[in-house]
Amino acid sequence: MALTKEQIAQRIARELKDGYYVNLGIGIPTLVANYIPAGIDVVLQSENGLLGMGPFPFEGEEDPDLINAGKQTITTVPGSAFFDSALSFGMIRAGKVDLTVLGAMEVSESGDIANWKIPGKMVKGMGGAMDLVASARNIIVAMVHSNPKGESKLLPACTLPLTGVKCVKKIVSDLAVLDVTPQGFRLLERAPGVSVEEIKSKTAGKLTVEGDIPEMKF
Amino acid sequence: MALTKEQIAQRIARELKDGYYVNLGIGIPTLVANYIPAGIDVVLQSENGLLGMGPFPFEGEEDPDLINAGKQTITTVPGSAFFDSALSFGMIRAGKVDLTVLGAMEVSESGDIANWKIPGKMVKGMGGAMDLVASARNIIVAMVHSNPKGESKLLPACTLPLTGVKCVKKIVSDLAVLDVTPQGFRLLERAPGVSVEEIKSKTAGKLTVEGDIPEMKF
Amino acid sequence: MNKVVASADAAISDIKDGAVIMLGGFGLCGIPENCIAALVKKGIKQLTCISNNAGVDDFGIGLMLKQKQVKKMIASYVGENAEFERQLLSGELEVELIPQGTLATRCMAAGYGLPAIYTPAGVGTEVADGKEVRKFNGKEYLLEYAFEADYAIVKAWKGDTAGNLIYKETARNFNPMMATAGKVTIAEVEELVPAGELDPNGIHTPGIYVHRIFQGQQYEKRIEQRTIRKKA
Amino acid sequence: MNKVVASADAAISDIKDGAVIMLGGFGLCGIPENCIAALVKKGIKQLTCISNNAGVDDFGIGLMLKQKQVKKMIASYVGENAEFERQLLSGELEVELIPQGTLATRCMAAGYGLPAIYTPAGVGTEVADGKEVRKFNGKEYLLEYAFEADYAIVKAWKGDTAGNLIYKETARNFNPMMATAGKVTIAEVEELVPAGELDPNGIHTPGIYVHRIFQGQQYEKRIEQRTIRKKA
Repeated sequence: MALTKEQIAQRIARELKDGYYVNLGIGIPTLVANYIPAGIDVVLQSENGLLGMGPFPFEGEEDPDLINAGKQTITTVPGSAFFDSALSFGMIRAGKVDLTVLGAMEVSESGDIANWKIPGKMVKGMGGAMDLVASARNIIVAMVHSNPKGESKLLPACTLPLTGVKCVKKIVSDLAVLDVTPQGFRLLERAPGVSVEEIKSKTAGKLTVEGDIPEMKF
Repeated sequence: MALTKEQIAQRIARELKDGYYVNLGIGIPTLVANYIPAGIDVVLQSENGLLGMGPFPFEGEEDPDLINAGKQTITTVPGSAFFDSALSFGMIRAGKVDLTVLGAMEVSESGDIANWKIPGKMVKGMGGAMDLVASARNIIVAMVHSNPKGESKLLPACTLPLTGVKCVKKIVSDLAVLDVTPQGFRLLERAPGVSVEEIKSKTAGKLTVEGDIPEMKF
Repeated sequence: MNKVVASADAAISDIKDGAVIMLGGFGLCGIPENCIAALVKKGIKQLTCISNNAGVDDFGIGLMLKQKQVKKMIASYVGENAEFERQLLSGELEVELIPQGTLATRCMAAGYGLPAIYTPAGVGTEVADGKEVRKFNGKEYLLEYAFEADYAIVKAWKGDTAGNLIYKETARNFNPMMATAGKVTIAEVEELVPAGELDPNGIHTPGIYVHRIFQGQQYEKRIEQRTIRKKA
Repeated sequence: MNKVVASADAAISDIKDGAVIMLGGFGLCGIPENCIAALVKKGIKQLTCISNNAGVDDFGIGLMLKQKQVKKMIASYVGENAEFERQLLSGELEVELIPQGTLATRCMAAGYGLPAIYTPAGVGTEVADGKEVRKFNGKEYLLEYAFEADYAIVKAWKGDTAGNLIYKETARNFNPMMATAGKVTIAEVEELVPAGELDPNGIHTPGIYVHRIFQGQQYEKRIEQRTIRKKA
């Protein structure tokens, strides 16, 4: 069975390492914060100017001056620091953020990503996505493997306008965990009950499958 | 009679306008702070990271964490702000400092300045001088007109390694006040008892003298 | 050095049709509410607005859009605004989208007197169209120019009569860089104090960058996405 | 995220001969006294030191010069040091002089992930030799590259266990930019507190830039030019 959004987030959370500074994008990536493994100390960066993002506030404790990049009310944890948007993207650009998790509409077998614009639809803008993908040392993409029409979103080349080139390192989709290698996608894990054949059939880009592919456990 | 150092500073102080942010270099320029005219509100910038520099501290009140660019103990005035060296030179480079006063070994008739290096002598470095002269909107140089051998320091072209090119706007020497114009030096005022002839003879660069040249009063 | 003006109206009184204006804030957080209200009241038109976002239909820059005061919007993200979308699709409004970090850094560059910066954001995308690409240490960067504005309008938490500013939490966002990038910088603050009352160590924007300052009459501080968790 | 190390010795324990080290401070103000003492004790050699100044004969980087630990000094001003002058004239010491603002901005560029900057400082002087000159808006600028160091060693007033730093007065100077420019950044502080005790609004260097932190055992804070005025 395909992973739920929560499970995608849960699986990505296993990639976190103690001491990581992490930027979580809007949507599924935000959910990753709910699954940080015990004993792992990570600091969440919000690109609107905060290191040390905490959970949502309790009702009545919302602070309009304290939001995340999704404009949601949040809290801080002890040891947090506020700064301006230039320094925020400065630390991202300088590679100080260890891991960036974000969503995608398409990823290519060479690691290109498209997630900001669909021709013919109202374009809302790239926000900080282009800065993040161009600078992050390590990018994991959270996405669904196919669009509602059943067409693969893991492609030989992106069809949508790009957000960044050759930057995605790993993908956690609803069907699989894949690395992006110089030889294209490489299958690492499959969702419970999802066969290698199904993943192969739903991956349009070049896919390498070597040896036994373990099933994710939740 | 040639002006004293104090008188050079006093004359420069008359160039200050209400609301000016001013950077005063080491030496004679520092003395300008003692002669700020009544009713004129200026803010002194120290390029090591302070806006709102005050006078020297009273004995026993020296604070080792509070110094000026000459490494002298100082104080602050109400409304002061501390910042780092990058922002300090940032505001200088962005033209936010209205007036910079500094010393010079030589100035050329086109406004070049040399004040950091004498070939054959130990070179201590340019400090912030090159940044200041390259960026300041308005530079006044405080200097003596001739060297101890009697040779002019206001030259057709500098002989010493340059600090900056075409940047000096005005000179207050021990003998005269001069503007630097596209046509070279222009005499504006002479020191009490100093004749136009003497200034002419001691100015090696091109000098324009038009009309009556008033004598400075102190 | 007293930079205090009487009101938002006084602060913006000389802004004319066609001006280029920077407005601080991220979403509705840290926006200069009082100046926006004054700009709407004044009714000047053909403005170019540089701001990370364009507000919502009935708040923030959305209020200026509704009055058709904005000719061009320069931003990184412009969702959450139906009137914006209508004007854009009808061709009434021109929009330039810029990566958020590039926008922030271009404003900062102006305040630091740096004429241009090199950033990797947008390399290989349509953002790079027509721009100089240059390789440093094997990585490609785009040349992006410093951003200056006729007026930068920012909102701070506390300010003093000398123009020194302190921002609160994530309401800081774009305000400090924009404050440095205005030919004229206007700051509205929640609390205005006499020079000397703010800690000089804690100033975010030194007064040298601020030309006019006033205490805003009131702040709605609307929340865009009210997210909460349940008490256990 | 606990970044606390036990001592200056522990903080610098892995620095080896030939390392490139940035040291914060302006003159003797805001210098990392405890780390300098530890470097002198450790006796590593052939160091390249990037610091605005080179200390005086018996304090600051002067202590490292006396032990002949420094191969190359990169600074903006190196007066006030007779031993420095002796080593320079004898050819034992290599020196690169950089305009102060350029030095500060090159460190900042590293921390902001900007590979290079354009500055007008030094145009038309020997500092421009061999450098790219480029005109923007009719004014000439030099291309100067970002400055990174193997280790950046900075001194702050207060710090917390997460590595957040606050500097005091003009002891801030080069410390914040250098803190962002180290592959490994070591901070010594006068007062180390648990994470959560510093005001998150008032942090000068966010902890993400700091790898190791400790409270210095003592601070001499020598004054270079004691200037005073008489009480009336």
